[in-house]
Amino acid sequence: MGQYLPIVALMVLAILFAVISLLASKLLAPNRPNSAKEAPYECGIVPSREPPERFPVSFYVVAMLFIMFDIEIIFAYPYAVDRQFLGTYGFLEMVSFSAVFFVAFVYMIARGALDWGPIQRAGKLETQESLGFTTTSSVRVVGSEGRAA
Amino acid sequence: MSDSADTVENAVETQHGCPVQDSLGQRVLHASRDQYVSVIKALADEGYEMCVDLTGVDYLEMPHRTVGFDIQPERFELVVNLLSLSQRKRIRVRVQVPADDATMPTLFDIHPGTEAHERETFDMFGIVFSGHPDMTRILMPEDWDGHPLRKDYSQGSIPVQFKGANS
Amino acid sequence: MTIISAGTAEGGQELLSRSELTAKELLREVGSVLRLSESEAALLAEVETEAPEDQTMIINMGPQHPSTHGVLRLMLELQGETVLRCKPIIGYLHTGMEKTGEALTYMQGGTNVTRMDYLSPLNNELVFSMAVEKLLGIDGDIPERAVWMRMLLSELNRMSSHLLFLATNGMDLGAVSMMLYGWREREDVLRFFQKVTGLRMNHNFIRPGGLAADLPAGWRDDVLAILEGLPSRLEEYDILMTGQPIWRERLQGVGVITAQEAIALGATGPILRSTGVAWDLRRDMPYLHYDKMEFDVIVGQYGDAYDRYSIRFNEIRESMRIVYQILENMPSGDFRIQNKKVTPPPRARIDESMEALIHHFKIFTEGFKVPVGEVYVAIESPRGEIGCYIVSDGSSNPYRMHVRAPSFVNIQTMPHMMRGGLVADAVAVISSVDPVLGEVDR
Amino acid sequence: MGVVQNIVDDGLGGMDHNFVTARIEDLVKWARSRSSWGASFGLACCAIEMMGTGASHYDLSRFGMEVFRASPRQADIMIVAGRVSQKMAPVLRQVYDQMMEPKWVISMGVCASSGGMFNNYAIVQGVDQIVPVDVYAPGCPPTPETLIHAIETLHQLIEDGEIMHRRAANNGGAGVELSSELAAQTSVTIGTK
Repeated sequence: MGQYLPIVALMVLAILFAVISLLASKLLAPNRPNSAKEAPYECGIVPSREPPERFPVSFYVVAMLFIMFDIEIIFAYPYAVDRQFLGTYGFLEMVSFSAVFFVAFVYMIARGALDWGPIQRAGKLETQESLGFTTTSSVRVVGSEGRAA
Repeated sequence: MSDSADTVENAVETQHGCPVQDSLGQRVLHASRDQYVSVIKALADEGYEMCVDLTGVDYLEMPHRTVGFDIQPERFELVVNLLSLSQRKRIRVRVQVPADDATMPTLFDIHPGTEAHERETFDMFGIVFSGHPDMTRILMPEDWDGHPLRKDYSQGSIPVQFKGANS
Repeated sequence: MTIISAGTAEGGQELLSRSELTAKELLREVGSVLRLSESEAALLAEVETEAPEDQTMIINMGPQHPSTHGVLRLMLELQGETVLRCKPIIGYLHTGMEKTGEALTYMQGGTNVTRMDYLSPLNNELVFSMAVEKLLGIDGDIPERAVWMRMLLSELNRMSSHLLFLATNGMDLGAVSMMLYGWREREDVLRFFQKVTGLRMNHNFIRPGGLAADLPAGWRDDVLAILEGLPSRLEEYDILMTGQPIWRERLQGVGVITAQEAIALGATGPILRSTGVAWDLRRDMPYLHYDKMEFDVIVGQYGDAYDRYSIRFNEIRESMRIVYQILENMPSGDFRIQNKKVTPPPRARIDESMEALIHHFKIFTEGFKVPVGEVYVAIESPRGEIGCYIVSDGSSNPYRMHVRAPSFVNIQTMPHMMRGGLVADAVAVISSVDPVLGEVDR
Repeated sequence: MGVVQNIVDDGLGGMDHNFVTARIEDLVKWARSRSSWGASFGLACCAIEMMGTGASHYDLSRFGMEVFRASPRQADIMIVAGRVSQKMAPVLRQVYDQMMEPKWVISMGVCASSGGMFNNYAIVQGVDQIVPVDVYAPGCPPTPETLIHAIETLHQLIEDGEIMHRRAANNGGAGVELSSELAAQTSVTIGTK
């Protein structure tokens, strides 16, 4: 029984901390609710139109990808704790487990789940015929670091 | 003496049909309201590619001013600044706008950059630009009444407490 | 008990839904520059097939936003993360400066004008003073030392403004440490300004007729101290930012504008130079003694945010070159014109001559009279061409004082640059345009 | 301020045993004053000086204002830095209302405090017509030292609790009554025209 004491102590401390912080803010902070506080923050503008419910589907796909890999990591923890005991069999098991996820990831990328970025228009502009120079100062062209030629 | 005055008179240089004035070394054109857009178009083709500035002036408190070239001075005046990048020259076009119907054609199709200047001139002086894509106020709140830069609009300053100061 | 209306809606000034717009306005908000008529039809077709009304979201990048460089309000129509339409709404800092300018005398006008572009106050005062001097007809005989001092101060002001651009550009794109470095350099320049003019900002030091005071003793080694310390630090920033692939990836290809579109929209300064047009008023229509200066005009090739960043970065080096040349041939002599109708007499003479006392009194109470006329003078401020149009009716107050603000026009290029980019690119575009809302709203 | 004062006076020697007890009100006030985050309400030239105060040379994080939170939900002090125009007034009030309690306002610069040199139709003559102001920082723009002095004054006001009694009296409002139906009627009626 004794070996579980630290876990129990940690549990109690966690609960205690959560309760105290909730109670403290309710007791100490002066609360004056008003309509503006409940309204969504729109950079200072009183929201006149209600926020749209429909969101493009690409957000949903990214959320799904995140959850998928999150679960995978959680399963890796118990393996990591006991690596010696599980030996090569365990290692091969884990590799196949993550390979299954990787296949799904490659499929997602192939279907273009992640490429909804901006339309990159980075062509070089046709050079403007330079106007005649009247004074001693010349023209220096900059901004070509790291660009395709 | 009189004929030399005439020679000076008809020797007045005109560009695109409107008299040219030399104001402190700067070239100023006096266009009338109906030749306004055609003059700006002609100047744009002639090399004045960029319209740098468009603003209004309210001459309510200078009623007996003379514009010269027998142009009838009106209350409002529109000043358009053009700049030629290739020839490194500037020119200013001044147009008289009568107070009763203060409407002017828009320059948006020739110089899209003037769209915001015209909205500001409408906001500050009340000169309406016909054909403008979005003729609304730009600086004052939407429900503001009056056009602040008109001379008959009070500066709206709160009188200063101590006596003797002219607020 | 004052009642204020809770409504912040601006009605017609806001971004309306597509159905309520005229075709021309829709094209303008979508960012097409109407002058290129042949591409108009193609663009019109592309606009129609875009997302139907209910899939897009109109959000506020409102007046109180960390990355809008002040109180600029952008209404964006987004489809997911991509910006379809954008409309800048300004006026949240409208201070009625042009109306106040008509109530102040020419002597006091500097205090009003210097608060317009609060990143380069000395350039505002310079353009206002040059306009008044041209009206007075004394712009030819300003003493040499005053002209050279004006150039020194406006170049140092350009350096401090571009240093702040580096700081905020870095912070907007995530390199928060650049904010601390950029400010470290800027503090050195501001301390020099405080020593010369007495204030860190809003100096009112360049006045019609010359300057308010002479340079303090030991100013030369202060300037040298600034100039010596800067190159090594600029190398640091080069490594921190230009050399970094993430930085280049965030800026290259973002906010592209071509030369025709920049000229059609009237954009000047780094935005125009980033498209390859080598147009710098200091070189093409020189004022003060810039025609004697040896400096390069920095030009870009791609017209995108990365070009504008490297243009401003290298313009600091050019300004340093100019300041070195100014240090070499700064003459001695008067720091303002001794024309008793325009500038107050030197302090010593007031004690001994009654006439000087009268002139001093008249200038400071009633201000000096300017002959009837109208004039437009333009100089190169860090953000582009800043122009001052003054109409005078012979009294000691300007009849109409209008300032052509570069940021006011540069903001109109934003809808065009943001089209098709992500919201994060919109932040990069705002910081590459580097608007100062004080001069936009005047 | 009780035990904490002994430590301040004679260092760790002042503590008789190895833990500190104090009234909860003192601890709360001490915590609030020592780590208050500013809401970046930068408007005009004062905003540049405010950024200068926050940057490396004047380093505002020495006083607990580590970072300028952009959203009012995470900010305690709203520094109104710059001139408030008529169009900006309702926005300022909205951001102030959306800030979490307890909240304080520093009116930075003369334009915010009294309209400054712009005594005209466009500028609200003093931000205290819109939000309750606790500390006024003079100057145009106030140098970073002045702003730090203003912030320290506010910290002192918070620490000795004087501010909370006054706040409780007029329930935190500036005697400004927010009416939503007025939006349709005439323009903003601040100050006399």
